[in-house]
Amino acid sequence: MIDVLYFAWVRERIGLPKEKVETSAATVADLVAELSAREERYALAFSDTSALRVALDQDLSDFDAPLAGVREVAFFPPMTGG
Amino acid sequence: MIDVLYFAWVRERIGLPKEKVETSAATVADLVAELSAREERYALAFSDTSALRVALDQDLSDFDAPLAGVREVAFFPPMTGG
Amino acid sequence: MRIVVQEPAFDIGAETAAFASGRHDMGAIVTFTGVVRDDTGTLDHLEIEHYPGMTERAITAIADEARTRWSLGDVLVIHRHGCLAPGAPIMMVATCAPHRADAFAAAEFLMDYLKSRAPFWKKEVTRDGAAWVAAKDADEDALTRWKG
Amino acid sequence: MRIVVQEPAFDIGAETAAFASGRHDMGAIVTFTGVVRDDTGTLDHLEIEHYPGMTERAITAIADEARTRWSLGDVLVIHRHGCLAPGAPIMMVATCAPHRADAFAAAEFLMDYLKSRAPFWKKEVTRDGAAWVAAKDADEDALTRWKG
Repeated sequence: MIDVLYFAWVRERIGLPKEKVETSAATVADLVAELSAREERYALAFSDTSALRVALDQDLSDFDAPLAGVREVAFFPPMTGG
Repeated sequence: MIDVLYFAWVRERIGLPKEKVETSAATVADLVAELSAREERYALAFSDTSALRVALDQDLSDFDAPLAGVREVAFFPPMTGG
Repeated sequence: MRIVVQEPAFDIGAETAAFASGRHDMGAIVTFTGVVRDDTGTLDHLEIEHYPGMTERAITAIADEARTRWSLGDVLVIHRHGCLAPGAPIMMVATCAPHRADAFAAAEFLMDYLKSRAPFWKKEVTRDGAAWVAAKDADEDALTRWKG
Repeated sequence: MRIVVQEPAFDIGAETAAFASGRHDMGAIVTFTGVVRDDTGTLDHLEIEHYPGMTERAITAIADEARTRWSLGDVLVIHRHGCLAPGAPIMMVATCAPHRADAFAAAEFLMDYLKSRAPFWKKEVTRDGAAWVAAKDADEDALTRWKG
């Protein structure tokens, strides 16, 4: 079980800020494929991962990173702070 | 008659902040030569003009600049503001 | 070092005065304040979303990096989230250093990284609707000057 | 634009707050404050001499040049003269602009030119005696980045 978090328009498209996901995905990309296969709203949110960023346990990471040992995955658009 | 002003260590070496000078010097360098010929304290203050700056009517200028029409000449070391 | 992520407004003057006070060995203090800008006069407010936990962690990492790169006396970062009206301060950064070049470089570094590496997202709410602010290529490009 | 040359202390916090207030079209506010630094613990005070008349004229020219180079909303320069104790603010510069790169560049430009082109001279008075601060080659070199 991992916590999956969504922010900004990713959160809006998927329709929730956070959920627990039962998965055996090996990488972030595998998790994205699993989620996209669930429902149209996930497929829409993840349709272009080049427009997305991912953090694993609150550190920026990559879509090909392994998920072993990870407890929290977050998906969001490029940041616009400052 | 022009006003001649001295600042910082130039003022200290010459021993006064300001004086009126009757001169027919054509350039700043000519004025410096006239003043240096007066007394040792002037010669000392002007011994190395590369270590000095000059302003004519409150604008930075050069030692070879003409004095025609100038009412105020100031001599001082390189500035250390900020 | 002080890192603050909060919803309420902060007092730029009071923060600047507090940061600057008692610096006998620091000749240079630089502050940057970001303000909600309304170019067109149509902005009702800005909504800033963030990732609690990661935000503090990311800002701390950026500030630590600045302290390894330059000789700094101290670093302050304040960043707000929630609803902000036009003209409201969004965030501020302050640095102090013995020399001005270090204080300026560190403040610009902090701003460049906060823009694109701290998990905040801005949404503009105007009378015509709401839209997420898109990240600018220029902001990503700004990071390249600190590399290599 | 406000240029102030004065002997009394100024309030960094109040000046920053006043400069920052009501900027609906300026996203970025940068301030620089210079403080009397005492590295060795021997400084009694700093004496700052200036050239009344030329000082205001030179600072105004520098600020005008900054406003032609960058898109700025406003510029503030405050510079003190007279006797200043360690830790006392000597001067401050503030700039605001729609974008942060302009506000930062203009503030650094103002500082670089104020250092070497505004008629101020600093004398350090320590328990061992008094000495005029020598201009640094680095300060003159700093101007080259703004040329050509």
